[in-house]
Amino acid sequence: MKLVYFASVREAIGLSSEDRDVPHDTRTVGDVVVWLRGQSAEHGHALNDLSRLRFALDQNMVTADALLADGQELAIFPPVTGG
Amino acid sequence: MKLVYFASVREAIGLSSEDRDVPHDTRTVGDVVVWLRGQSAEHGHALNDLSRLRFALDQNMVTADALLADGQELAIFPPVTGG
Amino acid sequence: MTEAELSALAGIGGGALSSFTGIVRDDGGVTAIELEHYPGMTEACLSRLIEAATARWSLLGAVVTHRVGIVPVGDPVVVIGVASLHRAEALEATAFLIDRLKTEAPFWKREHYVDGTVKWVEAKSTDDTRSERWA
Amino acid sequence: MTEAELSALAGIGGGALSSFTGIVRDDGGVTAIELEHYPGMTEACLSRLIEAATARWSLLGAVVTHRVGIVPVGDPVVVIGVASLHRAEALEATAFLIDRLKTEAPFWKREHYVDGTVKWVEAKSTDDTRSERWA
Repeated sequence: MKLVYFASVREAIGLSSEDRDVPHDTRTVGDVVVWLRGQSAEHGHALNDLSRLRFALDQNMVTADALLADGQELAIFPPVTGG
Repeated sequence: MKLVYFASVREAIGLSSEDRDVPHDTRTVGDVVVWLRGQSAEHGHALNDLSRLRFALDQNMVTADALLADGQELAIFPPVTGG
Repeated sequence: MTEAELSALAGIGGGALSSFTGIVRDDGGVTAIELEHYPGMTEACLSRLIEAATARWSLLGAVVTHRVGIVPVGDPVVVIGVASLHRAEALEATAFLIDRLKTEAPFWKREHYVDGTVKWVEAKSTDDTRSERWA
Repeated sequence: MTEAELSALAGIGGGALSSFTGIVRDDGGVTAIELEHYPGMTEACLSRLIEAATARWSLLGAVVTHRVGIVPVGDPVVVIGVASLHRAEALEATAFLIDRLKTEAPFWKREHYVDGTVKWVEAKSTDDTRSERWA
């Protein structure tokens, strides 16, 4: 799936986006995050605190329990600070 | 005392301002209004409904029970409609 | 208010600038409104409203300007601008200033209609209700 | 937002125009802020916020503009303008739009300091509280 990162999450992982084949039993946004933590030390560090992460699926804000569908773009970022 | 009138009150009385010697037993703004009603048909018409009148003594909004002092300017007008 | 006055508020160094503009509406054939006021009391009243807002919220600056005389449809009648460090103060003080101005400042409006008639505007009880929110 | 956009709102024919401008503050040596955003989602989110405001209040028009990239101290970051027939709608919708933008729109701020350091701005829990007022 297409993963995009913003702000401090982007910096900590060192990537703006990446394509990953996630395991077949990955059902929710939270499952992706848990699985990504194991992919590198940077991923583990960037994604270690779920309470400080926010998510968007195909550009719509969702919570960690949101279910995934094929071909979606998952964005992971810290709480927004615009305005 | 100096009396000033605004808006529909000014129009109904036909004067912007006038100087009047009010009776010695005139103690409150309401007393002035009651006395003024008898001074002309126009005054009577303009001032007949106390609930539709507002007052300022020396440019401070007051209610009809406000006590008078010497040399004051009493303004009588309808509820304000600015903004 | 001129653009310069709003720019001055923006330049004070606060993070928030809020403004409200009241504009003459084309209500059923109105071509202009005519504003009468109580000279002297008007200025004192607007200053007191700004003092009250500044006492109530932490503000960096506030400006209220109000037209008198004939104002055609589409033109501003009143412009209020408030600067503060954070947004809540500026937004609330702006609402306070227009709500209180509507019930306390000595202005009276007359509507001029396209057929030449002229009519005093009646005060609205909803204005009293909104003003009392701040009591 | 350009002056032209606010003028356009003023010219719609409503009696009320409310605006909010968020400006970069000189907070303890900040020289500029840098704004990152989520292209595509940003525009969709701002449009949705305007739709939500329009569904909730009777509005004649609303505009939200937000800068991205480097914005120096004293410059506007966000400008919101709302036109309506009566003032309550414009004032409330303006507060709604900035409150919701702060918690929903995908922007992230980094502060640039005079000594060259750069720091991500932390989200504030007070912003969540203000945003939830409108739930």
